[in-house]
Amino acid sequence: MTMALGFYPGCSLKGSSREYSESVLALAKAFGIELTEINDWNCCGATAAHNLNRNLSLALPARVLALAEKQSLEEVLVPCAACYSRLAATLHDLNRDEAIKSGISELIGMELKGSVHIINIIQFLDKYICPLLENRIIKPFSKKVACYYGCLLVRPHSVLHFDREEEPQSMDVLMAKAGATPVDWSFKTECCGAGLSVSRTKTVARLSGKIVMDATERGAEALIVACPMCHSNLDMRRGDINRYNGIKSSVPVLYITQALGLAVGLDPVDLGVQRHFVNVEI
Amino acid sequence: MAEFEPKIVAFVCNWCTYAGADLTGTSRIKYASNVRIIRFPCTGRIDYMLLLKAFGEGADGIIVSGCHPNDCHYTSGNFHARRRWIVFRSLIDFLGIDIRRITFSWVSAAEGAKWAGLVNSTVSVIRDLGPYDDYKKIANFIEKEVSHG
Amino acid sequence: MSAGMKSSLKKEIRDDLGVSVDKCYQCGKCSAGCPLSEEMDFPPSYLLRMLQTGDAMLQEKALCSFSIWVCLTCETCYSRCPMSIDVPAIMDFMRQKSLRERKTHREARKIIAFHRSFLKSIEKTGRLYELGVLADYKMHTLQLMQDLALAPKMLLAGKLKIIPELIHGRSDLSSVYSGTIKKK
Amino acid sequence: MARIGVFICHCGENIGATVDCEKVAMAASEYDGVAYSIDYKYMCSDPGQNLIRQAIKEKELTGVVVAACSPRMHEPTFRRACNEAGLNPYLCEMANLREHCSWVHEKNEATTEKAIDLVRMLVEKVKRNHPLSSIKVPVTKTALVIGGGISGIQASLDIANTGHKVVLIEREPSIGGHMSQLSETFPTLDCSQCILTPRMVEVAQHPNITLLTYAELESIEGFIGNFKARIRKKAKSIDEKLCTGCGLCTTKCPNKKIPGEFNAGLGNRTAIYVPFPQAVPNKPVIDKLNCTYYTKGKCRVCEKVCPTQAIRFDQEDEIIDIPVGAVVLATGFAVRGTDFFPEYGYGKHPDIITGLQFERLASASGPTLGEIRRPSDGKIPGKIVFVACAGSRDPAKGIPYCSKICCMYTAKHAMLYQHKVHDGESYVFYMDIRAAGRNYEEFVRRAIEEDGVNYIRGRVSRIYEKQGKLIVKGADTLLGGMPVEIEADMVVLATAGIANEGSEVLAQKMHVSYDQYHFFTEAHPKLKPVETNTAGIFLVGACQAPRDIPESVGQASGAAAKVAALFSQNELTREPVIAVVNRSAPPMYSTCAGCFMCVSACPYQAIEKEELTDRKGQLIKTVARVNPGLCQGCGTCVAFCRSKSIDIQGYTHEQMVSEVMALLNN
Repeated sequence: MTMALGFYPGCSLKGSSREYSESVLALAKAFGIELTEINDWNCCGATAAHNLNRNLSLALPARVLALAEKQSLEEVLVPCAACYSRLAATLHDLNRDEAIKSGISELIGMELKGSVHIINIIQFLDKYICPLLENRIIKPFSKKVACYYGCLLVRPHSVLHFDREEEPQSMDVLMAKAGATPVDWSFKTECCGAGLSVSRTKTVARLSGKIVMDATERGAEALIVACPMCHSNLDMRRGDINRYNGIKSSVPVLYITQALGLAVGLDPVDLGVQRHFVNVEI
Repeated sequence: MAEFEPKIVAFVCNWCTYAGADLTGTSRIKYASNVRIIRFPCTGRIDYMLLLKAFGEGADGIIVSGCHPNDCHYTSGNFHARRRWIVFRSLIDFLGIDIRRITFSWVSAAEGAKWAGLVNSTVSVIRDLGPYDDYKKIANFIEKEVSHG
Repeated sequence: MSAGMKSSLKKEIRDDLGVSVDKCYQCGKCSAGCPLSEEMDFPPSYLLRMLQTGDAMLQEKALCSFSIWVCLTCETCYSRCPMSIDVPAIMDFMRQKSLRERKTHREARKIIAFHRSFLKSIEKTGRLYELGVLADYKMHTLQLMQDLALAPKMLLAGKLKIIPELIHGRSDLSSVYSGTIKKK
Repeated sequence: MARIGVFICHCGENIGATVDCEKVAMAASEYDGVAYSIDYKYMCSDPGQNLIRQAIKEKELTGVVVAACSPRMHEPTFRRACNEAGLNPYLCEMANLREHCSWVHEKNEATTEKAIDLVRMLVEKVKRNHPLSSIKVPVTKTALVIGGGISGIQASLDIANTGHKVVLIEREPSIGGHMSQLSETFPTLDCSQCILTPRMVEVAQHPNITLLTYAELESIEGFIGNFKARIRKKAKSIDEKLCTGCGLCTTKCPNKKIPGEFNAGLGNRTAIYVPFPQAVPNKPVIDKLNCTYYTKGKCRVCEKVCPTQAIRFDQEDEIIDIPVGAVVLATGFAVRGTDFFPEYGYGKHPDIITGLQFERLASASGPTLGEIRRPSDGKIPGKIVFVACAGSRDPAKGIPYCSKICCMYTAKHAMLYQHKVHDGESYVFYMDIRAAGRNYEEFVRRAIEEDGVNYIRGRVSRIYEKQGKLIVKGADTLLGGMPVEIEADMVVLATAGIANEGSEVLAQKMHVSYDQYHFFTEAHPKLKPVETNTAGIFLVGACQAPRDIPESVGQASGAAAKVAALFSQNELTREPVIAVVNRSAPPMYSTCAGCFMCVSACPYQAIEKEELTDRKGQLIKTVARVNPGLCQGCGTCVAFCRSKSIDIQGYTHEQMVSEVMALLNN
């Protein structure tokens, strides 16, 4: 059985985090789920847009939503937690106020109903993969893992209505199903430094440093993430992090889709595991 | 032409809604003056034939209001009223009386503002529905032609 | 402190965002939980207090602060605020106003330059062209040496694209830009 | 022919400024049967009342309508005035021109028209009023006190000392309540149990007090002076007469690992247990849910060791009915658990505890015998963080109110800790210090100045565990919101005081209103602090809102005075607003057909069956009769009666129909 589901990869998944995209697509393919990419999608505007201009921060995601509506996509998977947060927040704002909706609709020159349902990667896995997962595990991911949710997957609850804001559980549950042992740790939702990666590298080293430190101290053998920004900070900035912490930590950082992909026996190369800075031993 | 001013009769219980309407007064919340309150000890006391009587005498709309469920001064009078209202509503609906003309509500002694809102919304609903002559005509007809025949 | 000139910022925030800064009772939970508060010149609760006073001088200080630029919108403050005050929305508002009124903090220039390079890239191509953003950013901030070590590694890992992806609806975007960020 | 007098009150400007009172009086004078009509500045004043009294005499009035404020305000006043002039008070009615008219409408023609309508309605009603006389009902001079904490204990003792009987029921096996769990009390630091236990013993020994522990209220019916309380005495599984309280059973019970309620979960108890050594009564109960015999069918160790054969496994709950004249609700409060706080770890860290748990740690009778030791490993904590306003003043968590007692007990906790652990460090995160009370502020200052407690003004954002330490992330708002991170060994959350679970169910049983947080509400926030909306039921202590011991005790004595005043009368006078089933001369006797729908409708079981017989004693029919002592006058039976044989005095069918007709046929 194949099901059609909208797919918004977002810019990171096309560039610096292409392994995330590769693993999402590989996993979907393995489970017979068809992902329909939104035609001609644009960037959601990310932090830059909502920092500098509110209307722009609504208009960019709104164009994506309008394109999805045009393609009659009812449900759209947004694997990047940052894009997910922007699209969900925009949807929330548009549907809260008709005046905003019509204003933005005019701005982008497209019809806008606000009817698309946005799901994040965990919701996607829960809904489409999890029910079939048990029988498909051939290489249990038997490692101690620290599931790192970051900020944008769970906050603010009043907009996203997903999991809980403090000590969320959904990723831990999924990873346990894949054969991993989730560790109970304290930095599941602490900020990694996000968009300051380039402009304030030291800040990122400090914030991500605490995360890597706690995971390492608790004996985690892998950090599991669902956000390209978190991944790049924890993985690509590992050199800065280790310098800040004064301890060399080599805990690898995997996207949850990579970890699940490995557990169901997909080829590590198809999952893009080789692209990480911190080496993943399989 | 002057705007139609409906006549609204409110059948309320002494303990909650009457006191609630008193609170509307002490709070000086203004509302439409179309309503006339008739005080009953309890909504359980209200014989719904009185509602028909009121329509027969020319009322355009009716409010029935008492204590919230579980707050009845007499334990269960409001439950009886509610049960009776459910039956009565379907009966008069069947008879062709517009049930929008009767508003059934709970207003507690602490809900002064709710009472004002209830009256205002009822008045605007009835104002849109227009004067209610049909029932009065039938009642008069029955009175004259059938009773005295 | 004598009561100085009053400013309307508080009202603007209420009208624009529906967020009342007067709800804040200065418990400090936002400042306590903020991952960036130690890098801020005024932690979030302090910033809210400045807005609360309605004092024009303090509000000017708030608009010129570094805090508003270092905020990462991680939403921790909002999620734990006992009064449910949308602090991140206030931060967005302050940033945009600060930018419009050219009151941005000196040290925030790098952050703003990065955001600008980012948006410029999207305007041109529709999607983020990471190499382009980095190049543009470095041009504007003269941070030529920073992250030089990362780029070859990224290229090797296939993480950096040499050629940008272009979307068809670029003209749509340019009208969006002229209707928003470039609007005078 | 009716001769009705109509008296229109201006109520100063209150009515007069909006309603044309003169015009209303003029209009009223035109009505059929109105013999006298006048308006006056203040009807309720002495000259105003005189006006009525004189008119009744001079104009030989047969009924009076006073159009003034709400009858809920001044009906008794004007009825008394009528009575003084020789007119039956129930021939006086009030039209509500103030609350229902002048205060809620604009000054215009329509408002005056409405006033005229209201007066006409009441004139038509009063024409059909009958002289009634008030009903006397006896008073049962026994009070029921529900809840055996300090409030209930104080109320019981005070009532009992006025010479009246008290039945005190407590759902736990012992009285004592939260106060018995406390270590020392602020601001004097005297030992809580030392001052409480003598009172508990006094309750047990008082000749006027019947103490029923392990008992709960099932239901209550009746009215002031005449309630009937149904009480469930839960099976204690022991024969209290035989049990000597030797305690052998509790030492031998093999099931020893049940978290004890008295120690707030920090210590264990057995399945057969006495909650604490000073319990009153000092006799055990078997906790059926945890007893091996009840759950698995074997054990019976307690039965074997009991020297007086007092164990009764077959004992069942007992239901008893008690007639009482007044009820005092003293059911107290509960505290939020640590699991209520996501940002503080959902209660999963054993060393993050509630204030109540800290009381048990600090108490000499507690699980650590008064030594401050952390629950996880029993070590003495070198650094404790106290967090005030944990859950209180937090609208996002659904508790916007201040729990009132936390500021004081937190200062006390920090102080006790400093006294017990001299080199310990204590930190209090607070938002405001609310120390309004005699010697309260001084007490807090002492904690800061003399005992060196570090007060930090700010709220804690998060607490997490890191290598055996609890990392407390707070801020110092007095330093502009500067982040403060403390590595603590233990954290005490001053969690919000909340209503007891199920308090709303009790409130509904009692017909007592409750607020959105399920605390019971008093009849008037200022002038009737211990009364409820239901006459004869009183409130004391923390079931109303979180409060401290002195306040609870003061209220308890206040409520006791109210109960004593009620019991000082032998009879209560009641309004004659009751239902009656009609009776007529033979051969009909009554139009009642004997369907007895009214019996099922009546919430008070006030309707009885009566056999009507002819002169020879032959049964004619069985009809309904209303017991005037039981009827409360709700009138539900009236609406049920198919033959219109039952009617309610003061709100008769005739009166209500005439009101409707008067209103619409002008």
